Amino acid sequence: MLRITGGRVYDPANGVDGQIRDVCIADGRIAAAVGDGARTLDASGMVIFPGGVDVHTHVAGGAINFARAMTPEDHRRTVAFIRTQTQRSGLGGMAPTTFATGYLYAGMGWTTLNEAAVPILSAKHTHEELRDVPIVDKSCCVLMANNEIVLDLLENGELERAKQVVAWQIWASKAYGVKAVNPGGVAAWKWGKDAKQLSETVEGYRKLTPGTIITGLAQIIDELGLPHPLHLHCNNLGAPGNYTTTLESMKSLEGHRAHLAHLQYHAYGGDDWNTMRSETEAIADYFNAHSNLTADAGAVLFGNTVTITADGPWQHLLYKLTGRKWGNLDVENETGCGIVPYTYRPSNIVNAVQWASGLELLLMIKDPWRVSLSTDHPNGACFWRYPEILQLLMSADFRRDCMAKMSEEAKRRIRLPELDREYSLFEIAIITSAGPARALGLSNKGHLGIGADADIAVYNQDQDISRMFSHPRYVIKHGEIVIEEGEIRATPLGRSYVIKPQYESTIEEYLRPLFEDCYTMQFENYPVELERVEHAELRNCIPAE
Amino acid sequence: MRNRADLVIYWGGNPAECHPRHFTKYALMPKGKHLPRGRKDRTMVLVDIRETKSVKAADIFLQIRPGRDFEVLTILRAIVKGQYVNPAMVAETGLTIEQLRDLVDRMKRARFGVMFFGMGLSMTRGKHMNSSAILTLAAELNAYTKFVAMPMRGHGNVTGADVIMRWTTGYPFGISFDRGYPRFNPGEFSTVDLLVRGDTDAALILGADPGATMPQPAIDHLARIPTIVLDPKVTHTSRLARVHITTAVTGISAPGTGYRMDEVPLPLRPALKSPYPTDEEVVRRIHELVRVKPDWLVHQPRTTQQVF
Amino acid sequence: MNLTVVKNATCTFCGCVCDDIELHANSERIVEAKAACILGKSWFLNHTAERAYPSALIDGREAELDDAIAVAAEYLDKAHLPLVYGLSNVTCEAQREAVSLAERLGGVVDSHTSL
Amino acid sequence: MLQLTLKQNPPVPLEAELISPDTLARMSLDEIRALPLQLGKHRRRLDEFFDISGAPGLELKLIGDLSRVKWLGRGMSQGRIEIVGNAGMHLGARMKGGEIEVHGNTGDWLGAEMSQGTIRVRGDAGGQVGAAYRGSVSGMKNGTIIIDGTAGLEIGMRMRRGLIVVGKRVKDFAGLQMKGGTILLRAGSEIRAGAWMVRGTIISLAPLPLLPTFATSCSHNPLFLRLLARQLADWDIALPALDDQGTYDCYSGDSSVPGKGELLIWRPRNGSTVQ
Repeated sequence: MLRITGGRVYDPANGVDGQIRDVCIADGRIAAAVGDGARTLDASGMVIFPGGVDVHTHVAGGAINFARAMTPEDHRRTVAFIRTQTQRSGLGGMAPTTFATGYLYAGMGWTTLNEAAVPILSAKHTHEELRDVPIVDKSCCVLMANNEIVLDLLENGELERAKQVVAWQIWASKAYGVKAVNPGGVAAWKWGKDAKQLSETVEGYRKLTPGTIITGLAQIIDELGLPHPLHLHCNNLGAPGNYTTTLESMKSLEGHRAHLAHLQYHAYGGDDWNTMRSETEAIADYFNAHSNLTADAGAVLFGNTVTITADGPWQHLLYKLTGRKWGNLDVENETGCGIVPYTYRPSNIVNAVQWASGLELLLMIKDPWRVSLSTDHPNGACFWRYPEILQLLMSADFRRDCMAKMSEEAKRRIRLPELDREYSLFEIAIITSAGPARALGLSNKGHLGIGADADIAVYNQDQDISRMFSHPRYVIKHGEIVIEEGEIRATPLGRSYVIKPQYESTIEEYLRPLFEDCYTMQFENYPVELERVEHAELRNCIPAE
Repeated sequence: MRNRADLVIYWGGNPAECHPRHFTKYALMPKGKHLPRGRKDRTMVLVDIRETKSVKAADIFLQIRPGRDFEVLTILRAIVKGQYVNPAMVAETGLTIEQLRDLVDRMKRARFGVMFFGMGLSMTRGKHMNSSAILTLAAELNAYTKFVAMPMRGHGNVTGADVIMRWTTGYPFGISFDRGYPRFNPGEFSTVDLLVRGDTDAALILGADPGATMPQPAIDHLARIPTIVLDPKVTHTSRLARVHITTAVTGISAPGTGYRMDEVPLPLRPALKSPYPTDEEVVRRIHELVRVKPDWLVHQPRTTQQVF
Repeated sequence: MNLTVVKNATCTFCGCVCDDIELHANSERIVEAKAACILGKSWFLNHTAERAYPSALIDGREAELDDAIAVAAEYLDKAHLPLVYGLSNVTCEAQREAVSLAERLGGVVDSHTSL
Repeated sequence: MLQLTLKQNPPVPLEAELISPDTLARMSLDEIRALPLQLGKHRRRLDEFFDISGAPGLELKLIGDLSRVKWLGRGMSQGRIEIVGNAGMHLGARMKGGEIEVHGNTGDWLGAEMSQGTIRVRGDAGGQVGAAYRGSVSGMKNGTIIIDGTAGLEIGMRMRRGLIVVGKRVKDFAGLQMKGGTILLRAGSEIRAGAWMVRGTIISLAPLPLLPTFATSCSHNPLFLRLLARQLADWDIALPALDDQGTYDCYSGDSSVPGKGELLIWRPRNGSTVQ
């Protein structure tokens, strides 16, 4: 039992905006009151947030694990976590080890994360890794938009059967949601092609287009009633002029819920790299008017990172542009995953536009509930740099200081200089916690109402926003103090959220031969056993009538 | 690749004898969705230093002189980019420039090419640079078509070891924890080097029999220091060890998970009950005994700037 | 005598790790490994559930398992730089334990990959 | 001058990155005695392994067979280390200045990723001299490494600037993926010298097996060699650079990258030799 007194509480879901009040914790949850015997933390001069929730990150799975092996030089540069009696060792950096991932997230007050891209064959592997990510709670999205079985069904208009297949695959992979990456494009990349336009037929199909895949999947997910809507990484990522593709994608989603991942990468105008500019205003305008959509920013920060994505075509382009090392992972799998170490530089106009676009979206999307903080870790920047973005959002002056280093040409391509909006702490609590929790459909997360999970971050009130959010005074996970005065106090195992959508068992007989043919493994050997998922917690679907 | 690979290259490996079902189940024979005629829709190239049983399965066999893999791969990289190659020196590899140009043409024309490389490449002179050469070639071919390269792992679950070390430590093998956090330096912390230099003073060996395979100076050092072996059999290494513990056989009498060489994990379903404990259980029990001994790391800070 | 039948069994002999093997076993040995290749067959059929070897050896003499584990822990704990090596023909679960032990020991962990 | 004499050969390698002029010059003798060294996982005091004499300062003399002592002079920026005996791996790695002289042999990664300073080895060196560590973009960025004896694999791997001179024949992959700087092989090398080099110069005074991806360009005595010869004369190392002694056959490559590195192979006139 624990009582936190004297702190300013920011709990947007319950309309609490910086009022000083006690937060009580019993049995891992927020309670109305606790007895006198409870330990009391004096949080005077501090602010209290619900623990951060990351709706889109890549921290476990074949791709990030490949990136780890590709960046030994980066591991050497970072501060190392030393083993203790209770804590495993780890290395941070661009692709942190699993243990370090848990320490680093908790170390800045984040307590829940969503691994956004799990190739179906990697599901078992991903869960094995997630078991070794301590402290935080986890969920993951399984990739479906280039799944050959699903695509064949969509091609033939067999939506009902596709729904059954999707439901089976979600449960078999012990996923929480469905991710669509470059729908049809990754399938085409297996032929060295891409799918850039929504209405273009996907290479290898007669009539299937990215548009049909998006609408089909969004409809399936709504019908299954998944708590998290279709998690969409739009086609044509990162390419100049791609904002039209993004607008088309958003239009094709009318009438359905959807979450648009790393929207920044999909908001570019221009015809080529020389004329590339920000088109965030067009994106934000449409987005503001359509409440069926949520998004995460996919913001970019200047500096080193390693880019990994299931979007093979984009990765190969990046490799050609940069000439740096490149790894392309490919199994019997619908992911042509690429990995390229990359440095974003303010002197580079393209990078400057990317940097500005992420911030512009966060500032121009009016409803903070519908846009979450993300960097598409590690693609735009590493997650442990989130505090720097919060500082940029909260201070227009700081943004101007940063822009001073950029060329005039770069400034002509962006809208950021005109934007004066500054985030309040209340709004920060929305985009870092309350909003993403709501987008994920995790009703016990992202707020401090009675009965919510006691996942709490307590920060010093500090003028230096970046410092403030980098060094929480206390982080509480499920009622347990895990970080205190910058030290890791405990490393409990987190929980994993899993969905079991309904499907007819007859679908297994349909799937078996297709599955065995596609994936060269036995159907029975595929499903991830529930007991292999650390502290699995089943969440309900509410199927549409 | 089962469904798409129309050009399959095996380099320095003998799948017919070492991975008998690789041809039939995975890469060569199966009819794929986009290769309806199976084997007929694929071209298979075998590159090796001698004629093995795999040659029969190949459309094209390129026999190169021993120890010239790196040169051949480097020449291929140059030809791919239309760069200069000294024709007189090409002959020293055992191949002609025409053969190599033809190979590059086929690579570029392929819709989906795959190169599997075996220990004949990765364990011969040049070692990691040979692997690096074939991976780089594959990456560069992606400028023309879809191409991948993949090692043909020899033993059961070596891929699992690789994958697990990567996520727990950030590095794939050869990791030292002596400073309380993982450090990686092949050549320094790799087993043969450590043993040959005599730089380690105790060894726990499981799932391997170095006493049968390593160079003699390495084996001599294992015999000098306290060596502990976990194995289902009494092995060569067990005979020179201080301690041998018999364990259940992976996948036959010990359950768990194993990784396929393409990093896909599969469940192991044992058919027998072993009278012996599993490796997992023995290692855990050793760990429990070590855990209660005084910790060598008590006075360290929790995080540190790295030495290296 | 009834045979146990295990379907979709996985063979870990070579790196292919085929998972479509059907094993037929009595209480002591596997008598059939359907779908396995020649290498896989000999791998499966050559192992038995019998006590073919002593539980443990210490300095070449038969010993109790508990004693061998205790001696092993003692040697490894005392060493300045112990080595944990191999990890090929063991399960992932054993590999995870081995990495964790190496970390506890402050030693080196390495696999066949480094050869 | 501070003198450290090794008392006993450590049972496993001893990591001694703190033994460098930068650290020791600021310390009292008592502090130096207590300096932590890493013996495997165990932390030990310096005086367990070394006898100490003399006074702390920027000059340091190490005596004994230190072939198991790693990371001596790591990152040093000033002063001088003289080693009478052998030295272990990573000697002078990442050094930023100062001088190291070894009257004996050294282990691998001598002067790896160094950025300034001078290392002279009277005996043999191991592999990866002046090289990049695994994954690093560049090896030595500047400075000089002179080895009188042999050296191992991958010397100068990914080096960007600076000079490496090796007296006797080196092993494979000299100048692997080199990006700049100069390697002088006074007795040639085994195979694959200059593999995947991007830029930079490898000079060999003995015949060298070439990769097929190097093209003959010309035969001449480039002017910069005279400057290099003058510089090397300070070290009592002769470099032929005059037409009456012979000429250099020049090759460019590695075309697989494609790179613009150069390989210069000395062809003496009428059997004139260089010692």
